[in-house]
Amino acid sequence: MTDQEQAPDDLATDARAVSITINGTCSQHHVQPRTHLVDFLREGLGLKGSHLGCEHGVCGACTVQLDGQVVRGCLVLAVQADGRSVNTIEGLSDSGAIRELQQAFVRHNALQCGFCTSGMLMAAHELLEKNPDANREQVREWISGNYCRCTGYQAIVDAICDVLASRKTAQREGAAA
Amino acid sequence: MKAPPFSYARPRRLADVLSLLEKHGDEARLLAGGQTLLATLNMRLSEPSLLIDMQSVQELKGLSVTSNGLRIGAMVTHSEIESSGLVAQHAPLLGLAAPHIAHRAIRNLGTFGGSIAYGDPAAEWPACLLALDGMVIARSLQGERRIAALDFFTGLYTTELAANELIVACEIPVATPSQRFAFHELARRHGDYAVVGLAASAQWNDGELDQVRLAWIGVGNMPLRSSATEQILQGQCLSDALLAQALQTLRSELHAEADLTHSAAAKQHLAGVMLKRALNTLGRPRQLAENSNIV
Amino acid sequence: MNAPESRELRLALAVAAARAEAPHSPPADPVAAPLAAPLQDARHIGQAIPRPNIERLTQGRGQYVDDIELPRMAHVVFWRSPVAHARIRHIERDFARMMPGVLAVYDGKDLATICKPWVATLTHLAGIKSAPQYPMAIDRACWQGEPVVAVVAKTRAEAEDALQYVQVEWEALPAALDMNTALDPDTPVIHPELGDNLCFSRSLDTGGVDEAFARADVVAEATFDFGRHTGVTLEPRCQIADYNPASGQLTVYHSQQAPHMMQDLYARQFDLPESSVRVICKDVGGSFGIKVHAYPDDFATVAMSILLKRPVKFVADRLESFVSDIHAREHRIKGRIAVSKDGEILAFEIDDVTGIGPFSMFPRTSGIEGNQVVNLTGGPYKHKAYRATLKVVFLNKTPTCQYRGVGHPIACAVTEGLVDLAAAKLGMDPLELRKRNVIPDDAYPATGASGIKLEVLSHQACLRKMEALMDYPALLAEQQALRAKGIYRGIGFATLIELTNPGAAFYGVGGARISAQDGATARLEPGGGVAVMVSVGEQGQGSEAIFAQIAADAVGVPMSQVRLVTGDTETVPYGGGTWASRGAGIGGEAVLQAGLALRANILKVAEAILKREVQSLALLDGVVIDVATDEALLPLHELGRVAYYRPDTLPAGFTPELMVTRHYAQRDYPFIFTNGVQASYVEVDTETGFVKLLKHWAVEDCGRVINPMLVDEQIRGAIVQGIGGALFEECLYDDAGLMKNGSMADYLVPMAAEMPDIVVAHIETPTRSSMLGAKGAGEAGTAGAPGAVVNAINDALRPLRAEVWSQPVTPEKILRALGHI
Amino acid sequence: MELQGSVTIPAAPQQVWQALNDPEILRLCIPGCEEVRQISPQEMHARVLLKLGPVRANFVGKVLLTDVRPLLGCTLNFEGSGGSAGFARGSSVITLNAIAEDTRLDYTAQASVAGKLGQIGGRLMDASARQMADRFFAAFKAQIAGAATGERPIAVAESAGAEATTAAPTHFPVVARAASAAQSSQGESWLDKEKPRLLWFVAGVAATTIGVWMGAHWLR
Repeated sequence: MTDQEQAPDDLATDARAVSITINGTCSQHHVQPRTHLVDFLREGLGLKGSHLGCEHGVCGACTVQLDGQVVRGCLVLAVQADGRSVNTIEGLSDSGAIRELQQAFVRHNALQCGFCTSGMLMAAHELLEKNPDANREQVREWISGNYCRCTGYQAIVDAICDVLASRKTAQREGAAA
Repeated sequence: MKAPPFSYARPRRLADVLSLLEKHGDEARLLAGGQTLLATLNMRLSEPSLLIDMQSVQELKGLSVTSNGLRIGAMVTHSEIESSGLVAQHAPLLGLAAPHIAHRAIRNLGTFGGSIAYGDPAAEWPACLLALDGMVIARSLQGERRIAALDFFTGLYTTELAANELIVACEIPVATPSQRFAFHELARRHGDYAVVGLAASAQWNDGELDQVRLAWIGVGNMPLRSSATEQILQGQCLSDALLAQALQTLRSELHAEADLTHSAAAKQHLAGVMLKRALNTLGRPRQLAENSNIV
Repeated sequence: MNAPESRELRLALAVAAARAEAPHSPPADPVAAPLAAPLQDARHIGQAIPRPNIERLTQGRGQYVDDIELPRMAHVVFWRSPVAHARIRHIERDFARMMPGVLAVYDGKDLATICKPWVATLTHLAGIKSAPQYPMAIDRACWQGEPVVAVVAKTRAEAEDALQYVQVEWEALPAALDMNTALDPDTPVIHPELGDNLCFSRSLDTGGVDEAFARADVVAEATFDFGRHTGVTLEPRCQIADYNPASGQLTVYHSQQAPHMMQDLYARQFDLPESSVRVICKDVGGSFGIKVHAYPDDFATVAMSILLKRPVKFVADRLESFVSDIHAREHRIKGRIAVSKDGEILAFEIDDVTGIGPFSMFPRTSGIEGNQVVNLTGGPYKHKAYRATLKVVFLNKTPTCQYRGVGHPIACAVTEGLVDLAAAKLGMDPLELRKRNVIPDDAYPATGASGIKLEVLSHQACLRKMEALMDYPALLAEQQALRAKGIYRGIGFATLIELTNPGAAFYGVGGARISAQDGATARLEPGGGVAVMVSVGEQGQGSEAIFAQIAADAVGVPMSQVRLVTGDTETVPYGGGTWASRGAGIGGEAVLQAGLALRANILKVAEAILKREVQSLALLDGVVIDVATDEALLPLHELGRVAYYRPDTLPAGFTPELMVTRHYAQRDYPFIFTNGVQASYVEVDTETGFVKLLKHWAVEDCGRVINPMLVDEQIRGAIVQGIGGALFEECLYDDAGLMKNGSMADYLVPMAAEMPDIVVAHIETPTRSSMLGAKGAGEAGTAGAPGAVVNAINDALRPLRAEVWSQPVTPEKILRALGHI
Repeated sequence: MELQGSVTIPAAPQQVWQALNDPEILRLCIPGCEEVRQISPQEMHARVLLKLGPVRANFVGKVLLTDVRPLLGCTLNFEGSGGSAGFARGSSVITLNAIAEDTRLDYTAQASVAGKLGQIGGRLMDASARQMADRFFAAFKAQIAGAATGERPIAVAESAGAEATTAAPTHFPVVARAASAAQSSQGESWLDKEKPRLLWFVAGVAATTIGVWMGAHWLR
């Protein structure tokens, strides 16, 4: 991490060095303190998979992982991520971490315009990890911080429940074997 | 919607945070979880010169049990509280309330201390702190002071906290076996701010209610208790007559403010419903009360 | 229309018809009727096939407008009127111009030098009027949110920094804000030159209405209120205008539903040759009608690109979306129904007032929604007497225009609310009353009381299916049992009709240059693949997927061999685009015809190569086969190789034509109506006024179902938007005409937790106006859901003698109806 | 936003009336008020730093008095602007009644809030306006009590901030807002028809109402 401990005496607002691990690769960047994480990802790094739907923390389209947990990318500054790790939809796609979910989303037609999908997948991914026993109602509650204006949410819920169920089956079979 | 320019510092030591706060005064803003502040900045409703990020200050983190009770560091996130075994054991009311706070991505960053410091009348934690008779521990370069929750909230987004002061932690007396809790909240959509909510705790002594604390969410312009109603219930066993009396008292002591879609009258009415439901949890034998804390 | 030409297609369509009454919900269900064995892998139409092109969207690798960066691209932000009506006295731009990164600061007069004003009227809406509108306000701003000043800078943040230093001196003017008093003499007239605030009015009277009400045994009436909505596309409105002064070429990357319409408008307003304007729509992050209009800031952005000679990007931020995206649906309707004691509906009568913005919206006008309410009210039923009056009035609020459903949710909720009120008065089961009064399935073609032409509908079949699907008797029994325990549940129905597949009757006849026809080009690639260029684009509903299904069947190739190209005026045939539930029905038919023509041409080439009679050949799964033996004769990649690289081997005088274009316009009817019925099951907490949605059902007849999985979730999405209006969504204004809830936090759109599971089933009555037989499906969900939900709430409240006919139905309104407050 | 209330002030109507007409007393009583400035006999401005939760915004308020009935009451028309944050306007009717030794002051106020704050502040508009009024009157009572014991507030410093509207761009944040706040309502607007008289508590109510915060459950 780059040293952000002291505010410069002149309260400089210009870009400063940060060191962030993005999708597994740590590198140095220069970023203005005021730039939020998703603007940095989109404009600074060309990672356009995280979307901006409201920029006031409500819609969930900008959801990314910070230190392994989902956060609203528009409510985190890039400088806050200095010394920490960020995963985006591009990273989780390439690593295969969310492949099952992605396939289930396609299979169930759980996306239409796709603008919410990155955030929705990030949220669903954390659900699989934190509450593998989630029932349908809990799935609905969990994703209720992510707006989808196209689907009736049902296909999304179906897709997530499908992955939850297949993981449980796999687990049972693994245990049995 | 891009934030105005500002500077940024991330001290490691609490003393440095306080020095910066002292030095820059109103031009500086403390950044805890940032889930309120950053939205405000994006909308340019605030243009500070400096953000002081407290994420690296260890003294502000962590949950622990001390002789004063459950200590919740100011930077403890909503998610940490939600999943904490200590909280479940010693302050179960917080566990009931946590799922009502916004959504997971917000809970992962939003902090207990931040929520208390704003004192939003529709937020869950300030009311819980009131219902649990908690204590706010505030620090400035001049030293530390302890402020009872009851004295802490003074108005709409105003608290006892001085400009050069920050919240270090909150302390909550640990739950006793005879203590009961109820949390009821009405929101139009899951995770939305409350239309009306009630965080309540009481001692149950073979049917008699003791130390009843009723803390209201989304009713007035700050988190507040209804002490006259609490008094009515003190030492009583729940009955229809008592409930009627409590509701009447509540009506006269609680003055609701309208919001966008609910009139003051509607909120007043809904507060009565919440009270009724909470008392069903607090005042009835356990097995009858069990499933009643879900609205 | 002609009968299907090919053996394969005939089979496919026959199979689809055989499945007609089978529900395909949940979508994972196997198709009920078996397919003919040898063709099983080849048939796509009617199958629940995942969209082939969406994996990239699950990986964050789509391309929305805001993802595009062009060299020297600048960013524009707008200073918008903070009040409902203001005289602009002075604009001080100098300070803003001095800010870092700023390229220009423009006002309305600057842009008016190169962009002509417009007046949005249609000649078939008799008497509709509006005032000239400019890209940005000149001298006077007429609604909170109207653009007044534009700041262009190198980055968005710099533009916003500079915006703080734009100083506008303005004086608030009295405003017209209440639709109920907009025509009163003491209400200010927004455009004095128009004489009054009346944009459009209409009255319709079949005659016999007074007599019908006089002889009715039961008359029920109510006043229905509908809140103002907006669409809240998750991706905000956005565009990049890129004017190249050297070539005179304007390229606009636009999140839009009708690229050719925008091409025409840009050409005309800026006096550019049509051929110099290219509109490109890549991924569109939701549209719902919000992105089918030509907004002032669209023209402003183009104007600034022309003036600055560089690309300019505009992306609305969410706060400005709420006051600058079109609004819709602000209506108050007094309605009544006349019914005989044996349950015959004799007449409907409505009086509708609706408040629009200060201008009729360009180019579709703000008169259509009210017009549709008049056309559609009472639509499912066979009564003959109907009277309606409509007043569309100007207000100093955000302009309104066509948003998903366009009048249908209003007409349906009024009609179905009145039917339920009548049923209650009669003591008749509401489903039974509907069964007795819908136009019978054997009575088509028919003409509705309002004069609408109905080709073929299936109300009776839909009602029958609904009754079974929801197990109505069991639900009634449960409802009764729970009432005894103080639990108030309600069941609500809404039968509906929806106009889809419009012909030129919608806009063209009124003089709007909005294409009613669409085109498709199908091209065989040398490698055996098929490229299909279609004028109907993709907004997420799955157009490209169903076009690929249709093309695969029409040509006779695997779907994996079909590639779709849409959303670029330079490369696709001319056409209308995506609106009015026309994509599948009109675009799909064009694709079908183009595919069949390409198949015929392919077989001609095969005939030449194989030296066999064309009648003995068929194309199946990408291979030319012998019809008699099914023997594989020639794979398409080989045919392509010969046709493109070795034409020397083909007979003299024969030229392969492996790219064909076909167009389709629906000309048999003004619209092809669809129908359906929805049912809602709710529980009302009578202490709190909160409503829990327990379940929702939809039986829908959109003709040929091309992909049940896609159509089912599209219907669910539409239902959820309809529920939004019924329970949550409303643009709230204060007395000064300022929006009070213009943020995502306070404008409540439906979220997953509150939405019910929705069961969708179909009746398939293909339209005979096309070979494909598909009708529209995108809006019916929104049309029926509010009526069903509100009826269910009122059914729950009926034992308590309370009723609520004002949408959104909030806890406050229910508590008042119950007398708690 | 609509607000009404009643407050009993331990002083005679004449004293209350005078205090209400004393800009310096008003400056001291309006929460967050930093400056009161007489621009011309026709125009009085006040600058208020609004601090509410996370919001910090500079507001400039302007108040004009109409329907003046000395010692009895008046109508106030007010506007306040916080630049890009928001803008508010409204009116208020004040009535004074002698009750034994005291004065009962009844007020009603109506205001609408434009701009971002209005768009997002709806949830707590009423609550914040009420709080603002309460604080004003608490301070006002204290001032009157102080005046009774002879502690006069200091006179307004005319010079402070007078250069603001023509300041160089480097000073902008405050300046631009002050200037744009002065914006509307010269010429034939309703304000002109009446003679402006004083700045008044409603400037405070306005500025805050304006400033009122904010739908923010998202804001945790």
